[in-house]
Amino acid sequence: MINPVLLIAIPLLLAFVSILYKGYRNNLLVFGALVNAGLVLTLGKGEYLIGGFKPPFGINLVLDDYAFLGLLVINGLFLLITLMSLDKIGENATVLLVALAGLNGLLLTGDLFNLFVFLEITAITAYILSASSRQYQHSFNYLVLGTLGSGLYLFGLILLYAVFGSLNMADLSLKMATADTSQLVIPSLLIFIGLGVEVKILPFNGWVRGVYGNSDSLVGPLFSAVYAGAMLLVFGRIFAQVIPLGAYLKTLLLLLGALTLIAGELAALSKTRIREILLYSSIGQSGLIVTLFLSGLVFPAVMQLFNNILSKAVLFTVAGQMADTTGTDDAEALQGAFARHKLAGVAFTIAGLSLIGMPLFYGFVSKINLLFGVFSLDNYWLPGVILLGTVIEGTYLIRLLVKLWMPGEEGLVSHESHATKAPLEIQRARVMGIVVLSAVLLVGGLMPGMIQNNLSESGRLLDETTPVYLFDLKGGQ
Amino acid sequence: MIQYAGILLILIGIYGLLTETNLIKIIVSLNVFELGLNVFIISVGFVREGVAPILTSVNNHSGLVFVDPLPQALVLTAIVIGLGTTALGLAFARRIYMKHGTLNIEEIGGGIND
Amino acid sequence: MKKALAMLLLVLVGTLLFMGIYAMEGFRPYGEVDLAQRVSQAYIDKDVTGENPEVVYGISKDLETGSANLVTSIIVNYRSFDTLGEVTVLFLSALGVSILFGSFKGRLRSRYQPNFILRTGSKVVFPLILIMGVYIFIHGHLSPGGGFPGGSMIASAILLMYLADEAFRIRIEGFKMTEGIAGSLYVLLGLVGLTLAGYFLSNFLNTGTVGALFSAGIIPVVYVLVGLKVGSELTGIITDFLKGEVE
Amino acid sequence: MTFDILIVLMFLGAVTAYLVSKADLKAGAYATVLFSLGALVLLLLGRGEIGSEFTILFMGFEVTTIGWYFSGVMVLVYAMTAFFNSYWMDKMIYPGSYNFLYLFSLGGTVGLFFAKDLITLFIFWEIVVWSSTFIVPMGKSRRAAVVYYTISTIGSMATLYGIMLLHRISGTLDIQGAFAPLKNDPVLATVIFFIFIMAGLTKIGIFPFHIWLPLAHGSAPHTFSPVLSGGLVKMGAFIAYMSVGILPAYEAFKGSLTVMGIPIQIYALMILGAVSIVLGTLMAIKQDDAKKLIAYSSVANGGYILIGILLMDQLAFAGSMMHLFNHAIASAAAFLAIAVVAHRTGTTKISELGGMIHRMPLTYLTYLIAIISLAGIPPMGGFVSKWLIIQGLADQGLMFMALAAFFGSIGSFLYVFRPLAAVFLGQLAPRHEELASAPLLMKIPMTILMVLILFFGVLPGWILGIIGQIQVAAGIEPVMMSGNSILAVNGVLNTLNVFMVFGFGFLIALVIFMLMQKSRRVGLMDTYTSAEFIYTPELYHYGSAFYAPFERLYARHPSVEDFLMALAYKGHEAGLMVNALFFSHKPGVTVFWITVIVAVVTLGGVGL
Repeated sequence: MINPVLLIAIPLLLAFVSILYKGYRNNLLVFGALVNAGLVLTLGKGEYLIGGFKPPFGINLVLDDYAFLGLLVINGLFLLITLMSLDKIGENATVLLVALAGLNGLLLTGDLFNLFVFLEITAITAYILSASSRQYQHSFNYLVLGTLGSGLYLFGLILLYAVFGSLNMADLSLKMATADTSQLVIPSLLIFIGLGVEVKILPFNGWVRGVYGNSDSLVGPLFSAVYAGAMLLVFGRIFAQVIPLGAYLKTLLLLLGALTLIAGELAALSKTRIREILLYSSIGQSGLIVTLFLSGLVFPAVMQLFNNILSKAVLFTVAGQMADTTGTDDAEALQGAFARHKLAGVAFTIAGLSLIGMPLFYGFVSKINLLFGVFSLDNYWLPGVILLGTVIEGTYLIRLLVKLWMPGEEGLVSHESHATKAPLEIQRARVMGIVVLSAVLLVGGLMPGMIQNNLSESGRLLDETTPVYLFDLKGGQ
Repeated sequence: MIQYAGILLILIGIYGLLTETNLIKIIVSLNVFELGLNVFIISVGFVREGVAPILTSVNNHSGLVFVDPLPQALVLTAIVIGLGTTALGLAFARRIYMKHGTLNIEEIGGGIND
Repeated sequence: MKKALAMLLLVLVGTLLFMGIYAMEGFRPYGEVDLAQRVSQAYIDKDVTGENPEVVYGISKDLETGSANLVTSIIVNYRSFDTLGEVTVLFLSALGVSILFGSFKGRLRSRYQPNFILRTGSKVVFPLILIMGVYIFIHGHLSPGGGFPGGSMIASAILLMYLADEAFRIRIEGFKMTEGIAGSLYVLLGLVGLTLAGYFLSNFLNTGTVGALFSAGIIPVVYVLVGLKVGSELTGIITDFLKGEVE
Repeated sequence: MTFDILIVLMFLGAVTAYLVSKADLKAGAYATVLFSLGALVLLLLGRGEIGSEFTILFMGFEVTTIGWYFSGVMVLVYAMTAFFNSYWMDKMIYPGSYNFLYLFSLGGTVGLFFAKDLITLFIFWEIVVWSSTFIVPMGKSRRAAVVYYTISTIGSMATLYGIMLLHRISGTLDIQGAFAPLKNDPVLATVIFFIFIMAGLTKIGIFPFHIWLPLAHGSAPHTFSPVLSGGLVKMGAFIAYMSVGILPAYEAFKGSLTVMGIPIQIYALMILGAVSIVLGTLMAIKQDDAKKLIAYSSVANGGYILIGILLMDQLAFAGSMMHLFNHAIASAAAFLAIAVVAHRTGTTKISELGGMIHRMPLTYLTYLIAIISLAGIPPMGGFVSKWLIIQGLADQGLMFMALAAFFGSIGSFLYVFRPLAAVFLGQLAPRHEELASAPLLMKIPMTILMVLILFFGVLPGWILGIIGQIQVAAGIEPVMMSGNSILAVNGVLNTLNVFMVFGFGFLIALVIFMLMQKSRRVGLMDTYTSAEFIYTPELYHYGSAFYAPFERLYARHPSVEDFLMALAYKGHEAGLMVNALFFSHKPGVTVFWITVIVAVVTLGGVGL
């Protein structure tokens, strides 16, 4: 039994060590990511105490199936993205190590205030990483909104503490389950906004355009896949498993999620720059996943989340690489870019099709799953909204794919001679990385049974629609 | 009453965020917001007639009425985190000033490539 | 116009928030809080299991935490993980600032020359502030204060020197070294706890008698590390901010 | 056993063809021929296994007569078109991928028709959609692919909603079982009927979803247009059949309002079908591009097929099923003939061509026969099926539908004649003097299709026999045959006699043609002028503005295309508005929205 606290402690230790040995920063980073990815596979499920004090009093780490799945994917993706874009890391190796610790902390912690601390750690690493584009006004915007958001989260948290006298998630969820939900409206709303800034819910996501839109091939996939994934998992933890929502708030927040989905997809439809298209698509997907979590459909939401972040990792890597090497990511200027980069193009296409939810790819499995879920709640407007979102998403992604594959003017047969002359380079490491990711999407789509079986243990736990997650309040010492 | 002051400070901070266009003033507004929050957090732990949560030779046993020590611990963390983000925010502001020659956010381009 | 609108909006939000918060039935009025309903009572009793008798200053021994300062016991024992995170946040922001200004050389020049009193006085006050800072973080488990205030004081001493002397420069490498080593030791301390007691950051040393200087197990150790780390990080931030604009 | 091999083989074949193409492009193209012919052989061999069930991975399949019939049509079109692939290998941007996607979409269509459960159906449906979406832009238009995809996906997402709703209601995804609870619930049945059939309507290209057909068919690679028009459109007919046949719509709508004895729900869709016939015909007449013209004729023919299927009776349904086959091979043959012209001349513009009969007589003949069949003129297959549909409509007393059907038939004379006269007949342009005839490999499929069109026009017995089985399986009275006569309520059609009469007429015409004086060939540029030099001889080409006087009658027609484009533009504007409202580099904007949300939510929350 490996204690999951090592997932936080080891990268943190390496981060502190790395400022002593500056020359070995990148090696330490790769080592840390490798060790973490390896450790995840050996973890034993259960509850782990920090300092040895039993839960409502001390801080605990909760490693249930939900956290385990999250850790597996987040650490795996982190390792892959780091290896793919080692040349882009520069001075940020230490920041990335801390980010790894923070992300794992987010997924593991069982304490609301501890979550706030990890939220801030992760957010600050994000501010620093976003500054690598040298567009400081966007990083500043992100910093102000992120800080305001976590401040509101803290406000909501302290109201919960004032009422229920505890900060522990399990303890709180037990106490809140029997409480009158009307008095939870303000704290839940504040916590929702606080997390909403990070998970990109409209209208709290004004920072996303500037930050994602300027991301390079390291920061782009890292934000859109790893950070977004972890933040959404945290959102799911809080809103599907800890805080019970009253009917009033739930309806409003569901509407906000649905609005995010449609508005994000529409905004993506109106854009021509690849990173902008993808960032609005990320917003739309966040809206979808948030909606699922709020409906209590944890397992479908997690599946869709994995589909989204795996695909986005591929898409943003390629888009970032395009912007890095050619100085533009306008689809028009890059038409036919895949004619000379076929393998990368195939990976990009698979990721795009999976994101739309086309069969043979993992996205289809998750889409079918979430539709089954939503229908099982006897909710008939939401699937309509989701499918409308799929139509819009498919339209702009297919338009993008067609543009990038088939150069040519309207009325003329597509020919390679029309392809962009931009000096696009995609390093071999990145190609290998995105091929691996798209292979995962393909295998997941062809053999959903395999994934389903592996996840079935979690499926049993997560499929229950009760919004409370329970574990024993074990004694410490 | 100090609790009301906390909420009032939070609102004043948000007002500053809404109306200010100067980067430094935005950070100051953010700090006012955080300050209000911290005051509110402390006020939540106040117990009438309570003593400071430190055992000394005078207040020498745990049976006394103490104010809630937990919010104080939380506030310490919140203050340090606020300090960290403030420092980083000021650093961004200085870089923006060096690049654009102004601290007024209206005068800084908002386009993705500028 | 914009300001008036913002004002109106905030008056609305403020009214609603006031009404909403004070309408929550579980939200007790100011000062009328019952700690027994909260987890805090256990911290005051220094006992999360609810078995031990009353704690008495200078007499009770070998409790689960030996700090006379209850807030410190929470910060470094019960919620020590938060503190590790907090230190990390500070570390990160120092790192971020140094990444942003790292390539800068030289020092910013102030428009005013430091006056005589400042120049002379600072030399006298500097060691005193340093000693005060160290005192505060060593006595963090007994009296108000701890690693963070102590560290800030050390950094303020350095800031004073910067203000007093235009030519003053510190060797940032030394501070970075302190920062890294202190941070690593903090994590290692946690890992030692994990190995010895089975829990990360557990208080594996003897907690001693409440109120004694050598008591409270790892608390003074952690606070010394935190004090050094915070001091060197804040110094680093000050130094980076004062760097000139020449790339 | 045959059918699971068939489906798996197509997907393996796709990979094989891709790999072979890497080594040698032509060989890859030949692989598509081999595999699609293999599929045809396997289908014919496996006819005895109708009724068997099998599973692949997690998907369940069941071989039904109608599935077998549909996939037969599809595979035939694919196999015939595959012969052309090798000539386009050097013109495609990604020839290997083309071969891959070609067989991949074939595998998708075959699997679709044998699906036992709704999810399998949907999986294969979407496979076909995305694989064909990537073939279309290899041709002349990128926009066409996007429009094609969008319209298809609007349909398939609606159908997916229907599938999920069915599962919610009946608790099963099995095609037979899922529809069962609808029989006694007319309201629910109405909802499902309209939602589920959407994929069918979009795929057939029924008004107002027809706009993708001319775009995609007209600009797809010449070797894929036959498949799109002849093959993939027929998938929609399958969905339409499921919505009326398996639902079963007539039983579920027993109590609802009827128009002319038809439940209003079904009648509404029939009106759309009729509109498609009229619209497709009128638009086809206007087209200057031969491919677009045939595409619009596909819209019209899709209307016939839809109306016939919706009627679910003895005659029109049989006619519709047969028309499906006739239209598939005829439109494939027509597109192939145009592909030959395009291969040799590089254009499909009617006004740039002319006199092709002198250079490629077999192609001309193929086109002639195909287009006669499309127009429903005896003695071709298209006549038999249209006759059956009109008989059925008349039998039910559906005057408006019958009127539309007649209008379509007469209008089709007009549009059929335009390319016939302007592309193949008339004067040969000087630059086309040296053209060679169609290559041998192209002649093979054209000849086969030509023979088939003629054969089933004269002896439709075999096909009507299969259709009779389909009708029995669907629980309706099968179409009756007696010798070579098809028995209908209002009359009897003896196709052999019709052929004899037409053959006799043809012979007389031939004799006259032989005996009379030969016409003198006039060069295209021998134009009379009053001693003026003509700078723009192409304007004097009689193919330009062929039907101008007639077109003027409806030149200012309202267009649903404009409406849809305006809708798309509104979506674009909404996206820009989202961008402007919420996304800024100024934190104040987002802070404002946060404050507003807090105000709005607490406003309602405080009182509660």
